[in-house]
Amino acid sequence: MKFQVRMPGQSEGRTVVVTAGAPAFEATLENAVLTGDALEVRDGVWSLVGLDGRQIEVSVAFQKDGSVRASAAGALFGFELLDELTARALLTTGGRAAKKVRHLTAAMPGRVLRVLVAAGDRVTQGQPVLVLEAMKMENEVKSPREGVVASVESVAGQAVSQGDVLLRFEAGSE
Amino acid sequence: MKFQVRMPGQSEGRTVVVTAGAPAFEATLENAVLTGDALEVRDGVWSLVGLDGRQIEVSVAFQKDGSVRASAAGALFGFELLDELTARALLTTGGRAAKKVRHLTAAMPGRVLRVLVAAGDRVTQGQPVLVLEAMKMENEVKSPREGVVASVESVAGQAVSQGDVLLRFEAGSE
Amino acid sequence: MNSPRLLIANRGEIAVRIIRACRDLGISPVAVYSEADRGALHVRLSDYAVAIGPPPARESYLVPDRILAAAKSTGATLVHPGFGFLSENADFARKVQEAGLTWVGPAPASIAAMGSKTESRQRMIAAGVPVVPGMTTPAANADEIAAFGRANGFPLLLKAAAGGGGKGMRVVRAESEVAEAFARTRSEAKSYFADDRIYAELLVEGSRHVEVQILGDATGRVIALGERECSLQRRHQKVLEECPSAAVSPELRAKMEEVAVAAGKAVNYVSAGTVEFLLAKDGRFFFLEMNTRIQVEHPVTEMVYGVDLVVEMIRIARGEPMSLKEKPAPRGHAIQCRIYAEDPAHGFAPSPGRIRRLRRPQGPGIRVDSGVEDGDVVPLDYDPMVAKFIVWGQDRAEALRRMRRVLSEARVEGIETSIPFFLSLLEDPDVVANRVSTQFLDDWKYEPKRPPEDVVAASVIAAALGSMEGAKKRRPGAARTGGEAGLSAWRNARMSFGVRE
Amino acid sequence: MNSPRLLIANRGEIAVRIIRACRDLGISPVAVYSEADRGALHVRLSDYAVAIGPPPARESYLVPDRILAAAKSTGATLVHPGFGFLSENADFARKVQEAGLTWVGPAPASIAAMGSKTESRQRMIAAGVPVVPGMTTPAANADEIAAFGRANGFPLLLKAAAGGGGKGMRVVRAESEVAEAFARTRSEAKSYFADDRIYAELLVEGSRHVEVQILGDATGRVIALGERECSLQRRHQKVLEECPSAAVSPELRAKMEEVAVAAGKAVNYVSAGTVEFLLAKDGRFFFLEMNTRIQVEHPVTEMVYGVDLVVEMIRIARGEPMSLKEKPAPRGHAIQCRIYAEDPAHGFAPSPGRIRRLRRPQGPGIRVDSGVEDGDVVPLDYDPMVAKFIVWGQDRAEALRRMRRVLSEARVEGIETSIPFFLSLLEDPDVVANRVSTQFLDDWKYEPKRPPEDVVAASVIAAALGSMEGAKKRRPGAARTGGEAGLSAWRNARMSFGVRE
Repeated sequence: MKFQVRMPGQSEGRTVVVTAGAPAFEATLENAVLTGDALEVRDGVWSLVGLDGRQIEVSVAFQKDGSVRASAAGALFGFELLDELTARALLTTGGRAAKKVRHLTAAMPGRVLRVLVAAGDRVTQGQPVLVLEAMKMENEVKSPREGVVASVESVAGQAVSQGDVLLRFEAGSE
Repeated sequence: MKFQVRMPGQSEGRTVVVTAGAPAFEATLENAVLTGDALEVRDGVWSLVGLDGRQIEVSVAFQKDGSVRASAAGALFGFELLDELTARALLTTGGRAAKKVRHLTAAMPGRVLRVLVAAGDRVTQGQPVLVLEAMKMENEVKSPREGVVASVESVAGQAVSQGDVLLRFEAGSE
Repeated sequence: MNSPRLLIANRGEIAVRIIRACRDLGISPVAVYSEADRGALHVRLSDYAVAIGPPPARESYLVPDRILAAAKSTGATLVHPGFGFLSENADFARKVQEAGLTWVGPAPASIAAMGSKTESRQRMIAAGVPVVPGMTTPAANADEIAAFGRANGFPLLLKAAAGGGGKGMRVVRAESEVAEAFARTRSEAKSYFADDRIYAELLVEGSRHVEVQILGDATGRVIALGERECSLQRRHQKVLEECPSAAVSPELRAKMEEVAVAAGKAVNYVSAGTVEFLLAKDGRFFFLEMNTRIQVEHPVTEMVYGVDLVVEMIRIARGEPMSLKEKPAPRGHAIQCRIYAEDPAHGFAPSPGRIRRLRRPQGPGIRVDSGVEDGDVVPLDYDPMVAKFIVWGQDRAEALRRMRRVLSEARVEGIETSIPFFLSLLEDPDVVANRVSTQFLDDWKYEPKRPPEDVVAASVIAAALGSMEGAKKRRPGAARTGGEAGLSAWRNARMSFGVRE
Repeated sequence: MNSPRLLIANRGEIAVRIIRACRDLGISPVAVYSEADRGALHVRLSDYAVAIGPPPARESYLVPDRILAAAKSTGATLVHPGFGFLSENADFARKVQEAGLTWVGPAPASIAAMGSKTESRQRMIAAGVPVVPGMTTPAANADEIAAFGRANGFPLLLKAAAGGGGKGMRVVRAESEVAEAFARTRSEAKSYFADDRIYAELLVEGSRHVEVQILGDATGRVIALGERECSLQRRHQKVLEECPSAAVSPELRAKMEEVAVAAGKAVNYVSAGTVEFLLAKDGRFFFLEMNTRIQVEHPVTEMVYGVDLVVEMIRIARGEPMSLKEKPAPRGHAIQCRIYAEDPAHGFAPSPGRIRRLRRPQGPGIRVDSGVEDGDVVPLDYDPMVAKFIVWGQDRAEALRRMRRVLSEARVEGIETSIPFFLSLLEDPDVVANRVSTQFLDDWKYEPKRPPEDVVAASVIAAALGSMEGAKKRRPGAARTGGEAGLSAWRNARMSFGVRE
């Protein structure tokens, strides 16, 4: 099976071809053929022993956004893994083109402590627009762009989850 | 919902009627009505808080044989819990009548080290018939009854699981 | 269940810590919990548990009457406040005593004397203890702070009068920042301590935070149990503590202990307490404040001095003398890292949620105090500390090596934690050499470490294998936009990870 | 990965313990594993791992050539044998050295001298150390043992000449039992130590097992680190150990330490080792044997003396002097319980299998060394020890209280363990008062404790609620046959568990 893998901060993916699955795996990463013994100890936790005896225990968790979070001794990192069909489909539809920011979402779960702007206000990039409280810290939420606030989607006291829309910008207002 | 519960070493079960489920449970145990707050923290692990504030964390695991294994602070015990239909069915078919022992099963997993009897041998109750090795200890397996060995179902060196038949007795040989 | 019952007016790690002290003493622990904590470990380990309100602390853990009602309904006769919340609230302590219960802490009068930073400063000045220049009464408005700054110079440090634990402190570098900082600090003080009084003091830059543990009992005896080095702070919150401080000589230790005992005696101190000092570069030290409660970093003292401070507090509260016949001698060196549910790679953003997998480090010289276990939820309503990793070594070097091992051995999945931050921090030569001050982390930038190439290769293979096996439920989904550089990380994989070509 | 590599010729808890020592020293650990251990924790925590054969130890962990090949293929330069398996095999130690590797243990000649119980007895007799009457050469047949018994009286103790750790020992109370005991003991000796030589000695009943930890380095220095009380044994297997022994006075300790150091020096001992004594009721003590390796119960010494014995062994093997400039002073009291995968309610039958849930105790003064974590499998092929619970207290009473707490806090589900056995054992007044001997547990009968009535009520309700919620996958199945008495356990439930009528 063929995959595309991309590390954060790298634009081009590399091809991974798995020619034999667990336990006696064989995979090609670019020019190198990696082989060894793989065991899924429990859900998502793998022990891999390479031909040279190198043992690595790694836990891989597939995230909601399709990325993979890997956790090994003293290392914690993310990457994207796509099977080839998905990767090609994305390339064709131009799924990677940057979009204009139409709304501001919560980067973390928390409680809205104060809303500092109202619909119709013009804001500059970096201007504080809300104060979010989480785990006893007040965190200023700053506007990601210049523009006019179309609507405020949160009120003081409200609990928000990560990714919730906090406010929207008017189209073309930057 | 109505259940029959029986503790080990007790012949008669008692009736448990659950009139309200989690979280605000209400259950009748004989004459007593127990109420409180129940939360399944994770699979099989419950925290119960009674009306008087008594908190008990207990883990209940349903075993293959239908019994329940309960584990709480400093307490580890088993009991049987049957819904009423099953309990009645058992009563009708006489499912509880003691059967004659027709074979000897392994009480624990292990490796057969030595077989001390052969088919046709007459054995007495308590006579060692096999030596089973598990976790580096030799364990003598004794005959549960007097009788004639019909067949030996295990050989030296063989790994056995708990419940595996080790040897059979001739019918009516006691 | 005829043993005495002790109500713990707290949650999380310190509640679990107090439960263990109760068990060691044959006392039956009683938990209180907000709606967010119904399934929390401190509830599950207790013999009794009482719901005390909605998630926000000001509607649950900070409501004295609910705590007292919980004690009454469960027949608890002792109340331990832990740290934070109501632990330094003299009114609450008084109410507990008036309800006929035993308060596990110092007398309300001692709390009141030390609890107000301004009053405690006045007391210490009267007792001849050196203090940092600061306001002697809370600031009524921003102008008073500005005036103090003009008179004493900037930078200033704004603090909650009822505060502690580094919560709600703010640096003000110029007069122009005063107005906003005043409003913000006051708001946080109110929300965390239910008391919005704040004051300012001069910030002595380049100094260390060194504190002395004291213990007093009803016989009037007060002893000091050495010092703790707590200079590594982020946003005025201690993150790593040591016992002893490598910056304190035996002579300096004796002087600091003497002053700390004098400070305790000045307020008739009975229980465990901490006298905090600012240690200047020139070796002078100033009284900062006294915390009239158990401290987050108490385990490092426990490991070095071989004493259980929470057990001692309970004994002393019941009128017994402390169990230490003579002042114990220190042995070795201990270090604590506070593990927070936060994402160091993204500005230390809070990271509450369910812990999917937790591997706690184990082995010789290791202690882990935590309020969560595998599968538990870290709520967003409270302090983000989920665990404390504490190590002991024959000397500081061994303790540092062990802490690195412990941080590498641990696994926390499902939430982000400060573990990667500590792994980087403990590689810093200044940290290793103890060349630090309370400002050290202000200038220190966390850079996520690049994972070793063979670990990356193993992870990609594991993910690919996992994706093949559980194609339906775990197949990777859509892509996000990428960056610029190539995947050079793969290049050397062939050398280190069993490769055929 | 340019740090030196140390191969651990062992598995389970001690392999994990050695991995931690390696990490603390910056050494890269190399694991070996049988087919039964591919997914074991000691493999997953290592940097390298090599398969060495099928599950039976004699085809994997006991095959010197496979271990040596694993060291060669991974570039390991040090070999630590742990305990059991090849740890006291002088030939193996010699082969390791001949392969140019560093053996983390005493010189092969020291192992050989002490490894044969008969030769070590001869050496000790020559050195003037008192020994228990026993055979000075292995028994060629059962008749020799019978003859020794006729000459010295019964009961006798049959032991493997190459043995240790209580494995393969058997009491013979009369001449009629000799033949069967000889065959059985020889068979076990062969299967566990790959050496079927056995011998007999007189069994001094009512005595204690007290042992002294020694540590020697290449400079010729040998020190003693106090004693351990190991009298609580089941089937000649230690189950609970303490440091210090409450039966040993400071004067006796000094004498035993002196003899232990002399014993070590007599064989030029370099590394950690243990001199075992039989302590008679009248205070006389006899040399039993010397174990030329790290011992299962070493953590109690580590906690009381503040030393890492495994780290010291590795340092010393590399030619460094021990890190202890002076002999450390003891502090407090430590107790260890060995947690076995066995079912105390059913004659301590082995209970291998998958651990469904594991709650490890935590907190002050607690150390847990284990070779498994949540979800791991305990294979049936090896020693059933899955964990060691070790506690420290200011005194023995505090340590006992903590151990009770630790045993109550722990949860192990999926397999049975000896935890309930220890909870009962620690309530025995003779155990609490330390009125024990090595025969104590022979006469002691474990009775499963009746669970408290409110816990029973809570469990039944939880099971009923669980069965209702997950009716399909977890509905209770068919019944088994029952017993006689009524459900009186319910009667008082109304008093203790929030009841309305």
